Formats: sequence, C-alpha cells, structure tokens
Amino acid sequence: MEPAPLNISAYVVLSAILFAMGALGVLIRRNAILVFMSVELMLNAANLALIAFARFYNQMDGQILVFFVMTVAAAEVAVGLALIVVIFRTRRSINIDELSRLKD
Amino acid sequence: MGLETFLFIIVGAVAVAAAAGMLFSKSGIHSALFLVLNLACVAVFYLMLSAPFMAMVQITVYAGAIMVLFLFVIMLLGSERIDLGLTDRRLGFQTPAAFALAVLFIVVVAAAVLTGQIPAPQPVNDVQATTHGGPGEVGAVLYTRYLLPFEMVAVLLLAATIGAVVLARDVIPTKRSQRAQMGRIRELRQMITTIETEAASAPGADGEGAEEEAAAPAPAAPAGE
Amino acid sequence: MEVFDLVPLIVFIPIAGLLLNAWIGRYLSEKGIAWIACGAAGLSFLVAVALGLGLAGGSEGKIVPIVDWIKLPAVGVDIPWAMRVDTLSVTMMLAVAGVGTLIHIYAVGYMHGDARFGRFFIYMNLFLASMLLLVTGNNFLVLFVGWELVGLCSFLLIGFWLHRDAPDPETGIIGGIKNTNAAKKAFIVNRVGDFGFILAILLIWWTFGTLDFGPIQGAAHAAGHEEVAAGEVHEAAPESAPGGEAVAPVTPEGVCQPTGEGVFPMAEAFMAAGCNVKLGSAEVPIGTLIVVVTLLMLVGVTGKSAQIPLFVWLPDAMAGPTPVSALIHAATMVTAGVYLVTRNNVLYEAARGVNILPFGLSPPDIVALVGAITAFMAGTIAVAQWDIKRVLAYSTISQLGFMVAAVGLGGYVAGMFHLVTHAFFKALLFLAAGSVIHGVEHGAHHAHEHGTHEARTFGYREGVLDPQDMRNMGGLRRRMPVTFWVYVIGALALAGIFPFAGFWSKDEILLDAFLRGSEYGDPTGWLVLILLIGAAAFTAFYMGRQVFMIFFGAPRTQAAGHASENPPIMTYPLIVLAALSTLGGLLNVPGLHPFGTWLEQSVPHAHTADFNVLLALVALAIAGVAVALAVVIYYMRPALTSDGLDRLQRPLGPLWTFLHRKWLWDEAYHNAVIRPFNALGGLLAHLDVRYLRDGLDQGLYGGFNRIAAFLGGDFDLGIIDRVVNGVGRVTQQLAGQARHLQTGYVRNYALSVMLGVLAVLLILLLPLLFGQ
Amino acid sequence: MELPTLQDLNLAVTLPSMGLALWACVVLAVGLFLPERRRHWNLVLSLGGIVALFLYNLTLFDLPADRQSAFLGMYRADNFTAFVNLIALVTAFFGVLMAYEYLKRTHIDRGEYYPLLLISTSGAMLMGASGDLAVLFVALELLSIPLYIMSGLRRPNAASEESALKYFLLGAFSSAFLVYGVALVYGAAGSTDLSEIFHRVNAGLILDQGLLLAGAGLMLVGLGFKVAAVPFHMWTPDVYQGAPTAVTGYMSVGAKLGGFAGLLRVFIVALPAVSGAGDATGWQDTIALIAALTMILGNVVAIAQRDVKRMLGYSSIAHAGYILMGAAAAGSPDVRDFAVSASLFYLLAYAFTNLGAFAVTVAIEKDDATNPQLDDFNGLSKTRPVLALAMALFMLSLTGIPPTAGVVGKFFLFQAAVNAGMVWLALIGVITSVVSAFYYLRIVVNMYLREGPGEAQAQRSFLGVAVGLAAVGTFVLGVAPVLFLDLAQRAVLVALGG
Repeated sequence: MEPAPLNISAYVVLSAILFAMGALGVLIRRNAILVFMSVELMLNAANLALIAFARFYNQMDGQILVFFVMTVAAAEVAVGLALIVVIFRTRRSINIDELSRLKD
Repeated sequence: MGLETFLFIIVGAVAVAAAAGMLFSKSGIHSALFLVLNLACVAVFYLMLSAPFMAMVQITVYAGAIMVLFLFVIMLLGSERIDLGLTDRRLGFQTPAAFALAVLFIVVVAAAVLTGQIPAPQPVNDVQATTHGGPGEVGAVLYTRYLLPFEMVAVLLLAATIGAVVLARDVIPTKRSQRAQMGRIRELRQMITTIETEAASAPGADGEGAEEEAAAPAPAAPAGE
Repeated sequence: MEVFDLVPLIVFIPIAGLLLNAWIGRYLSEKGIAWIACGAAGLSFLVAVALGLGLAGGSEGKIVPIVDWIKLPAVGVDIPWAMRVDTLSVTMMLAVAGVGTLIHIYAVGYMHGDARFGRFFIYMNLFLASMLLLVTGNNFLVLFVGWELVGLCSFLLIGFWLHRDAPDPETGIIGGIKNTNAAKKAFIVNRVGDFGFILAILLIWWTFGTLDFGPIQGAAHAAGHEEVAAGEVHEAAPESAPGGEAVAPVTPEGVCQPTGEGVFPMAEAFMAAGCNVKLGSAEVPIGTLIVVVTLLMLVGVTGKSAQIPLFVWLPDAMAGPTPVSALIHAATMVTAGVYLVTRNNVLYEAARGVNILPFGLSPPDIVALVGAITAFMAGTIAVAQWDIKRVLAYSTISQLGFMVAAVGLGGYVAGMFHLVTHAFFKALLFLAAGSVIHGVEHGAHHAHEHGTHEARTFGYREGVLDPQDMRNMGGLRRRMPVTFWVYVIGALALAGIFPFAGFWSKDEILLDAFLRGSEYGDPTGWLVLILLIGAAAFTAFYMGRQVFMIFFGAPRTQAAGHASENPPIMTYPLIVLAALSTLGGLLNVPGLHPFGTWLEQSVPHAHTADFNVLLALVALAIAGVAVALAVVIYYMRPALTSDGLDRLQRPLGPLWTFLHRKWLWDEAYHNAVIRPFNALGGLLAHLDVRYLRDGLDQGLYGGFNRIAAFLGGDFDLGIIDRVVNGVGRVTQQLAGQARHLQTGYVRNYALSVMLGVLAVLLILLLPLLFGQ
Repeated sequence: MELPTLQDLNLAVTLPSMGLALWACVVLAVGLFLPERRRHWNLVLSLGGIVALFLYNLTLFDLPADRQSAFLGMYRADNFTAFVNLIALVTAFFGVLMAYEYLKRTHIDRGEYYPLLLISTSGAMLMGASGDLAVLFVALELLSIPLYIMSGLRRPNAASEESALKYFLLGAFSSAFLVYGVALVYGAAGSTDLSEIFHRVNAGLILDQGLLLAGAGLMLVGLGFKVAAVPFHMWTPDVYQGAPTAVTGYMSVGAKLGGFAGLLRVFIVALPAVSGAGDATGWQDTIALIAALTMILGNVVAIAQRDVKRMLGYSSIAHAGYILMGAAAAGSPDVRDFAVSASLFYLLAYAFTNLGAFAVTVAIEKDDATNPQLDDFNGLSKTRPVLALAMALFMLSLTGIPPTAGVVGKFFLFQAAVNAGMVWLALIGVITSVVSAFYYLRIVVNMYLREGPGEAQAQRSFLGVAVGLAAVGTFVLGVAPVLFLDLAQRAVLVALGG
C-alpha cells in the first residue's frame, strides 16, 4: 500500500456529495422507481462513509454495518418494487405526482 | 500525487458523473445503468479502503442482483420512458429549492468534516493488508459480536418476502368475498331480467351481453373501491 | 375509628348511586331511579352532618388518606389522594350535600316524564360526587380534578335538552338559548380560566415541591408545627440547625428550600425569611412569586365563579334544566372560586403585603375590586332583562361578586357566610322560578287543548310562547300560591331585608369593606363599599320588579291565566329552602358569631367584625327605598306600558338599551378582539400575494377574505357567542390555511423532510462552525 | 478466535422480542395451512403468544446487573427495555384484537397480517433494547417494513396503495438519513456500541465534535420521522387516512413507541454529553424546538379535519410533540430520570387511549370503504351508549381532562419540562392542549349533543373487548397511576459501564 494514505476526509466529502445527489433525485424525479433508485444512491453514499471510517479506525465494525445496510436495502427493494408493481396495476402509472389523492 | 490520490480523483469523478447521469437521463433503463456504474465505482473505493469482501458483495449483490431487479421491473412495467404526465403548478418551486438544499447539505457536511482536521489513517501493515476486510474476518465478527442483528436481518428478509408475496400476488377471492360478489352478480341478473321482461319488444340478446360483462370483472376486483 | 374516617363515603356514596343507576336504571321506574339518586344524595348529607358534629365537639379535624395516587419516590414526587376534614371543607360539604339533596328531590318532580330521566340523575349524582371531591381534596391536584369534573358535569347538563333548540311544533314553546352552543361556550370559557389555574398549580409545585395544603391548622397549629419539626421526617437533612429547629427554609445563599411541610406553612416560612426561588437560571423573590400565583388563581376564579371578564357563560348556561341552574349554576359549582380563595387565604394574605403592582394594589385588592365591579355591573344588567332565569343569572353573578369582594377584603367568614345563605335563597329562587316556568308551560298546554290557537298567538312574540319571558306572565299569585310565597321569601332574603338570611350575610360583607376603609385606611375598602351598596340597592329593585311582574297585576297571556300549582314533590323542597332562607342568618348571629368561631379553626386569617347598627340601618334603608321604588313603578300601575314596554324603558331611553345589552360587553368584545382582526384581514387581503400563488396558492388571499367575510357579518345577535365561536373559527381558518401545505405530493413531503434536515444540522453546527 | 458461549448470549432475556419474531414464524406457518373457516386460529395463536410473552416480560424487571446484557452487549435487558416491551405487547394485543373482524369485514382477511404485525412489534421492542447502532438501524427497518406492507393490504383500494407507497418512499428516504447519521457518529466516535460511544465522548476521545453533532442531527431526523415530528410529519395524515383503519390504529402507537424508544436509547445512553444542557448548543434545544413546532402544528391543523382518521393523525403528531418535550427535558442531567419515566408513562397512557379511540373508529367505519367522518358520530350516545361513553373517555384523556390517563401523563411531562428550565415549552404544551379541546370535544359534542343515526356496525365481540380493555386501562391509569408509575420510574436509562 501507499506510504501516505489519502486523508479520510476526502472520502467523507465525496460521500456527502453522492448522498446529496441521491436526496436531490428523491426531490426532483417523478418516476417512483427512480425515486427509489435515488434512495439506493443515498444508502450507497452512507456505505462509502462507513467503509472510509472503518479504514480510519482499522476496524471491522463499519464494514459489518455496511453489510447490514445492504441487506436491509435488499429487503426494501423487495417490498418497494412489489408496491410499485401493485400501484402500476391499479393506476397504469407510476408517476408519484399523480399519487396525490390523499390530502386535505 | 500518489497513486491513491490519482485513483481517487479519477474514480470519484466517474462516480459523481454516473450519479448525475442517473439523475438527469430521460430513460429509466439508462438511469439504472448509470447507477450500476456508480455502484461499481464505489466498489473500487472499497478496495482502496481495504474492504475487499464488501467490494465483492457490492458488485454481486448490489450491482448484480438488486439492480437487475430494478431493470426487470422497469421493463416489466414498460415505463422506461418516464416523467411523463401532468405536473401541478404548485411543484414549480420544487426543483430549484431541491438544488439549493442539496448544495447546502454538501456545504454543511463538508464544513463539519473539514473543520475537524481528521488525521490521515495509519498505513496498514502487510499482515492486515492480507486479512483485513477479507471474508474470514467479516465472518468471524458477523457471527459472534453481530449475531443479534444478523438474526434480525433474517427475520427482516422473511418479512420482506411475505410482503412481496402478499402485495404482488393476484388477489385471491376468499369464499366470503366470492359470496358477496355472487350476490352482486345475482342482483344484476335480477335487474337485467326485470328490464328484459319490461321491455318485452326488445330481443333477449342485449340482456345476455350485459350479463357476461357483469360477470367478467368478478374475480379480479372483488372488494371494489 | 373516628367519625372523620367516614369522609370517603361522602364521595363514594354518590358514585355508587350513579353506578347503580347506570347499571340497572333502565329496568327501574322513575320512582326507583329517584330513590337511588336522592338516597345517595341524602346519605352523603348525613355523612356531612356526622362530620360536622364531630368537629363541633372541639376536634380540629383530620386528614384521611385514601390512596397513594401518584408516587415516584426516586424523583421525589408524592401526590396522594387524601381528604381533608376541617371546618371549611365541612361547611362546603354541608351546603353542597344539603342543598343538593333538596334539589334532587325537586328534580324528581321537575323532570317527570323526560325521556332521559335516568341519565339526568346519573349526571346529577356525578356532579355531587365531583363537587364533594373538590371540597374534600387535601392538595391542589385533587382539587383541580374536582374542578374539572364539575365543569364537565356542567357542560353535560347545560346541553341536556339538546332537542329544545327548535320551538315545539305544537304549542310553539321554545326552550330559550341554544343548548348546545351554551354548553360549548361554558366549556370553552371555563377552559380559559382553568388555564390560569393550571399555571398556578405548576408554579406552586415548582416552588414548594409539593401540592399538599399542609397540616390541619387552627388552635393546635403551633403544636403540630413543632411536632413536625422535631419529628423524624427531616432528620437526615444536612441543614438541620443544632437547636432542634426544622430544616431551615432558606439556604445560606438566600434560596428558598422546601421543607416538605405543605404549601401553606412553607409559604409562611418563606415569606418570613424573604428568600428567593430558583426558576431555571433566574431567581425570583418569593413575594413576587406568590403575587403571580394568586393572580393566576384569580383567573381560574373568574372563570368558575363567573366574574368579569369571564362571566359571559353563566347567563347562557340557563339553557339547562332549572334544577341544574339551581344546583350547579347558583348554589354550588360557581362558588368553587370563593372556596378556592378562602382555602388559599394564607397565600392571599401573604400577597397583601407585597407591593409590586402599580397603584399600590395587591392581589387581594384586585380580587375585591373584580368582585365589587362584577357585583355592581351584574346588578344593573339584571334590571333590564325579560327572561326570568336570566334575571336570576345576573343576580347570581352579582352575588358571587359580593362573595369574591368579601374574600378579597379578607372577610373570609363573611364571604363563606354569604356563600351558605346564598346557596339557600338562590336555590330557592331558581327552583321557584322553575316552578313558575313549569306552571306556565302547563298553562300553555292547557290553553292549547281548550282554547283554539290562542296560546300560540298570545305570546309576547308572534307565534311563539317563551315560558321564561316575564312579559308572558302576571297575576300568578292566585294560581300558584305556594310558589308565590316562597318566591317572596327568597326575594326578601336576596334583597337583604331584615330578618332574612341575606340581610345578615350581606351586612357582614359591607361591614368588612367599611372596616377595611376606616381602620386600615385602605381606599380600596371605600370604593368597594360604595360599589357594593349600589349593587345592593339594584338587587332590591330588580327583585321587586320581578316579583310584581310575575305575580301581580292581570295575566298577560292565556298561558299565565291557565297556570297551575305544581305537585308537592316540587313544592316541599321549596318550603324547606324558604325556611332556611328565613332562619339562615342565625348561623352567624351577631354577638355570638358561631360561624366565625367555627371557621377560625381552619382559616387562619378568619375574623369576625362586630355588628355595626348604623351601617346595617343605612343598608336596610337603601334596600327599603329601592323596594319602594319598585312598588311605585311596577305595582301601582300595570307592569308594562300599553305597547308592551317596561315602565322604565322610555324614561331611561339609551340607558335602558345600554343595560339591556349588558353594558355593551358584546360590542366591547367586538371592538377589542374582532375588529382589529378584521382590519388585519382586510389589509392582508389587499396585499399582492401573486408571487406566492404557486406555493401557498390562494391560501392567504382566500383565507383572509373568508375570515373578513365571516367577521364582517351581522353582529347584532349573540355577539359574545360569536366571539367564542369566532375565536374557534379563526383557529379553524388558520388550520385550514396550514393544511394547504399538505399538498398530497410525495416530493413536497420529501422537501419538507430535507428542509428539516438542514434546519437541524444548521442549528447544531452553526455555533460550532462560527463560534471559534 | 473465541466463540461466545450460550451464557454470553444470555438468550433468555431477549425472549420477549426475539421470541415474538420466532412466534411470528410459527403463526405464519400455521396460517398457511388454515382453511378459511379456521382462520380464527390466527387470532388465537397471536394473542396467546402475546399474552404469554407479556407475563414472561413481567419477570424481566430488575434483573441483576450481570444478566442485563445479552448478545455480547448488543441487547440491553434493563428496566427501560422491559417497560418498552410492556407497552409494545399491549399495543400488539390491541392491534390483533382490533383487526380480526375488521379484516374479515373489508375482505382483506390475510393470514399474513398477524405475523407481519408481530414482527413489526418485535422491531419496536428491539429499538428500545438496542445496545448498538447496528441493532437500532435493523430494528427500525424491522418495525417499518411490515408497516409499509400492512398499509397497502387493502388491495386494490387506491387510497390504501397510495398510502403504502408514500409511506414507503418517505420512510426509505428518512432511514437513509438515519444511516448517514450512524455513519457520521461512528466516524466521530469510532464505535457503534452505545455505551462505548458514551465513554469516548465523555473522555474526549472523539475525532471531531462537528461530525458527532451532524451525525446526531441526522439520526434525529430518521427517528423524528418515525414518531411524526414536525417537519418530518407530512406522511402521517395521508398514511393514516389511506391505510386500513386497524393498521392505522396499530401504527399510531407502534411506530411512535419504536421511534421514541430508539430516540431515548440513543440520545440518553450514548449522547448525553452533547445534549447542550446549560449553555452549549446541543440536541436539547433542537428537540425542544421540534417539540414546540410539533405540538402547535398538530393541534392547530387537527381542528380543520373532518375525516376522523386524519384528525387522529394530526392528534398523534401533537402527542408526539408532548413526548418530545419529555425527551428534550431528559437532556438536562438532573431531570433525566424523571423525564424518561414521564415519557414512558405517557407512552403507555397514549397507547391505551389512542388504541381505544381507534377501536371505536373501527367500530364506526362502514363497510363501503369510505372513511369515517366526524358526523358519523352524531347521536352515538343514543344508539350505542357504552361505546359512546368509552369514546368520550378516550377523547377526555387525549385532551388531558381528569380523571384519565392523559392528564397524569401530561402533568408529568409539563413538570419535566419546567424542571429542566424550559418553561416556555411547558407553556406551549398547556396552551396547545387547551386548543386541542376544540377538536376532541367536537366528537363528544357530536355523540352527546347532536341528533343523528350514529350507527356502529353490528355488535362485534372482539372489538368490544378491545374497547372495554382500553377504557379500563385509560381509567385505571388516570385514577390509580401508582401501579404503573412504579415500573416507569424504575425504567430509567443509565449508561452502563462496559
């Protein structure tokens, strides 16, 4: 490995950028699947931060957390995609802006 | 500039570009592929951060399995052309506000990180380099210290499976709902026969057609809205 | 076992009664229900009598623990439910249970045939239990529970006749004020008062660390104090002085330190030490704190006891059945405020010496002034009312003002004395008024059956007959003799005519005001005295007017002409109450002052002044003149002019309107609350809010237009009603605007989350980033 | 490599939550083979499990110190956990009881409902028991994912589906913030173990204060979403309105319980040092501000609602504000114990009261998939006096009028806020609870003072039991809170050395 490893802050800032982009996707995209994919991007960014910190401390804990986040993401995907399919069947659309019947 | 820094800049740029591509491409398929690219870049970072096992998991599970599922659903629904349809005027300010907030978020977190003066990590020695973050070490921690969350995740996956089945399965009419449905059909028939008898001059074929129509949606939508 | 251990029964018997009625009431006849309910009330009265006899034997009372209510030893919270038996609480128990029992019996006749007979008595028993809970409680929280519960019962009973909102289609009888609105108004206005009370309780808790009133005070007070001091309770406290003193109430830094004795002893000790109370990071002198507490309590008092400015609910509360008006809104619940001040006499007297308010006023002075002004104002309003129960309602407000003024002047004995006698004669008057109304309704039905449609058309207003409107009465003396006589007795007692009960108690109040002015040289005393004498004169006058208008002259409607006397179950309680109203003055007969001596056991600051013949004669003379005026105006000629106006209406002109419209309180509320709001709405409505159209849509614009349209409407009728409803409506409008944010769009919601994220991050991080 | 022994794992104390998850598998397996006319076994099995674990859980109070940790410190079996378990099991009990007939009536009688509810409950319990941020995160998902599914159960009802997707998308969004917060806290403190974090923060061994605070803030967002705190509350009314009523009822307490258990666990056990009580900034002021906004918005907007479920949704937002007030007060070291027990007690009181109110709403709801409106309560006191009385009791309790559970709970919370020096917050609490009288009272007025059909669906025994038990609970907690206060005050969180 390199004698002087890159400062960990760089990774964290990159993860913040990716995270914010994911959040941006949730806020601007109208397709439910894409919104969901943006959430995945956010989780992914968080994972990057975790691994970076795990490297900093030379520990396993951060990596294990990433493992759990991935598994949870998989579970979310199963449920989320099922929901999206169901909605599509009923409404023939997955534009979340059309999902606004429930309001005052 | 060391190799790591060089790699970081290159791969980081690709990762950000891929994320941007996911955000702004018009086609759902393209977005999904951009996300796969982004995930792969992050996997490279994992390798650089001495987490080889997680990097593999990232590629196989995340980019491989989960994203394929996404692609599959996009194609299944035929909704790769996306973001069509009406948008309310009231959402007009949404996009600029979202950009502002995202930028602000980056600024705030970066400020928090950068003011802290985090020291550079200790370089890993050779022994660590070969074992750290490998499957053996991950397994050892996962099955001892992290046994409880591991079990919980098992239950969670079970719940998600139940959920996917319950939600995606076609609604199977229970006897009760079938009975209710049959009752409704019988009423319709009754109505139709009365109409038929009243309108004696009309031929019976119309009535039969209506009858079929009434019966057709029965198994699909028992509860109604 | 002492007799005092019976005290839990006084609450549990009515509860048992109501449970029994709720459980098996539907299988019973009216008679069965009545026996259970009245039996429960009567039994609790007997318990009260037993307690009273026990106290009369010279014992100073007892605190009877019931259950550990809220207890958290780890953090030092201990609020038990204990009952306090002392002369003050027993006085209240006797009045509440005694008058309550009579009213229960009367109600059996009054409610006869009502579809919800059983329900009515369940509520009545519930009220009795709650009121007794209130007066027996040994700490502020139990008192507050009772306070809220009586409010709830009042709410339920005001709205009891919800079907009476519309005129009866057959006879055209209407039930008066809209019942549901009246109930809501009472509830909401009372919540405003309760709000003050809650804050007072929190402050007390905070300062003293306990809500218990403290040991039974009185003759044995000093001894008891020492006993506590030497006891084992505070052994471990580090500040214990070697001389066998109790925990010092003050730390060396001059901060008050609770000693765990109870609120009243601690308040005295703290005041003596003049220490500061730590409130968060600030330190507040104990005197200031007590002033704040007593003023907050006064807010509660004005709500419950219908004083300015929260009196507005009581006149409308007359929509409830008459026994309810008698029991809750005249004799018992509304006196809770007077009880509260008396119970807290230690705090009020402590606050008297603190001069931090402008004009050198102290909280008790403010109490006295509020009471006196209320008494005077309500007395004048009552002169110009038509509704028989409304006159009595304003009279009640006025008399409550007398009591509040009395306790504010430090005349706790006089206030409580008037509370008791007022319970007698006001219950009597209300029940007699109910008897009159019942009789007139009966007459209307009678006339309807026998005469064609005359009853419908003969009412004062075309097509409807309001059986409570005095213009529809007249000449009832012959048709309802028992009612007439008891009414006259009640009226004389209320007017303060010798030798009826009201004379004695009112005189003591005037005397207290006089002494406050002459002996202490306190100008408040003189002001109060003048106001109260004026109020007393008006009282005598409007009671005279009422009696002549109802019972004398010729019947002015068919209904009045056909009215008939009510059955004995209604008249007997009246007779008993009449007797009490006549003889009640003996309770504190001058020279002996048995009531004063009795109360001194539990009210440390109680005192009874000696009878002052001159003052009594002056008061009597003024009342006599007022009655004579009433005779001249309403008896010598027909009470109404030929075109149906009051004799005074034309001579007084605008003044009459002023009085009839309740001193323009409605308009005042309109100008002070509604109009500024209206103006603001108009202003905002004219601002160009187009740039917001995308976001908040027509939110502000449409919303304020709507508010303005609503507020700009017609305010002639029931403005205060609208103020109360209007404040609610304005809140509703605000709520309506706020929910425009709820667009239903997931992305908007996510944006809100994101905004929250940044807000949280910035709040947390900004000081860190820029602080260094 | 040492493998942990069974003794280290200390499985017995984790039984209430982990056992419930296991039992869910049993119920699921049995449910798959039940013919339609034996569906009641789902109910029987679920209730049986809940009751058995409830009784077992009672033995888990005051465990000796060496048994208070399980799974190598991942699971904390202190009194806090036991009390949270108690509330969660009560909630699950009512959730099951309330659902049985409702599911049949609305033709969504899926056997899967029960295991999902049980799993979700175990998630809530684990949030309270977590000794590590990893457990907290997984438990949060364990709580949420079944709720997403349950909200969408009423297919193909558009409202139900919409509510499920909204809940899901926003839930996933906010849990991403939670994960990021966990990452930052981990980065700052170098550990995910709560007591380890506590020690490092106290000893000044953290990497960077800014990271820690940012992480804490982001975790607050994730948990605030679960408890429906402003401004993370916007999903609440929509989801409450669209989800099947029985699910809404369960969710209104279950999700909130989990969120608060996690919130208290994290912020009191791990991060008390950055509460900012005193003069520094920290999470105490932030939570206090959120609490104030939550109380105001929830109570004010509830007034404008006609739909009962929406109204109860806003009401639940308001109550989250009250409990957050307790959480904020817990930031001051000297009132921490009192504030935590006050919050727990309020949660218990809220559980009984709100579940009762929802049970009545379920009883009122018509079969035609329209939501119950306020006017549906008109005249209920005539047609169903007992039901109306119970509802009145629940409404009084939610308003905070004696003698009900609500008033005792509110009293403690206000007291806690005042003791922590946040008088302004207590004032807002008092004022908003006066405001809340407007909308709670409206139901009572409709039931007692308005004429109307006021029909409840035909006599439904299980629902009746639920309403009755909830009413008894609400009343008993109001008049004799001693029984539970004792438990609540012992359930004080202490950062254990480790």
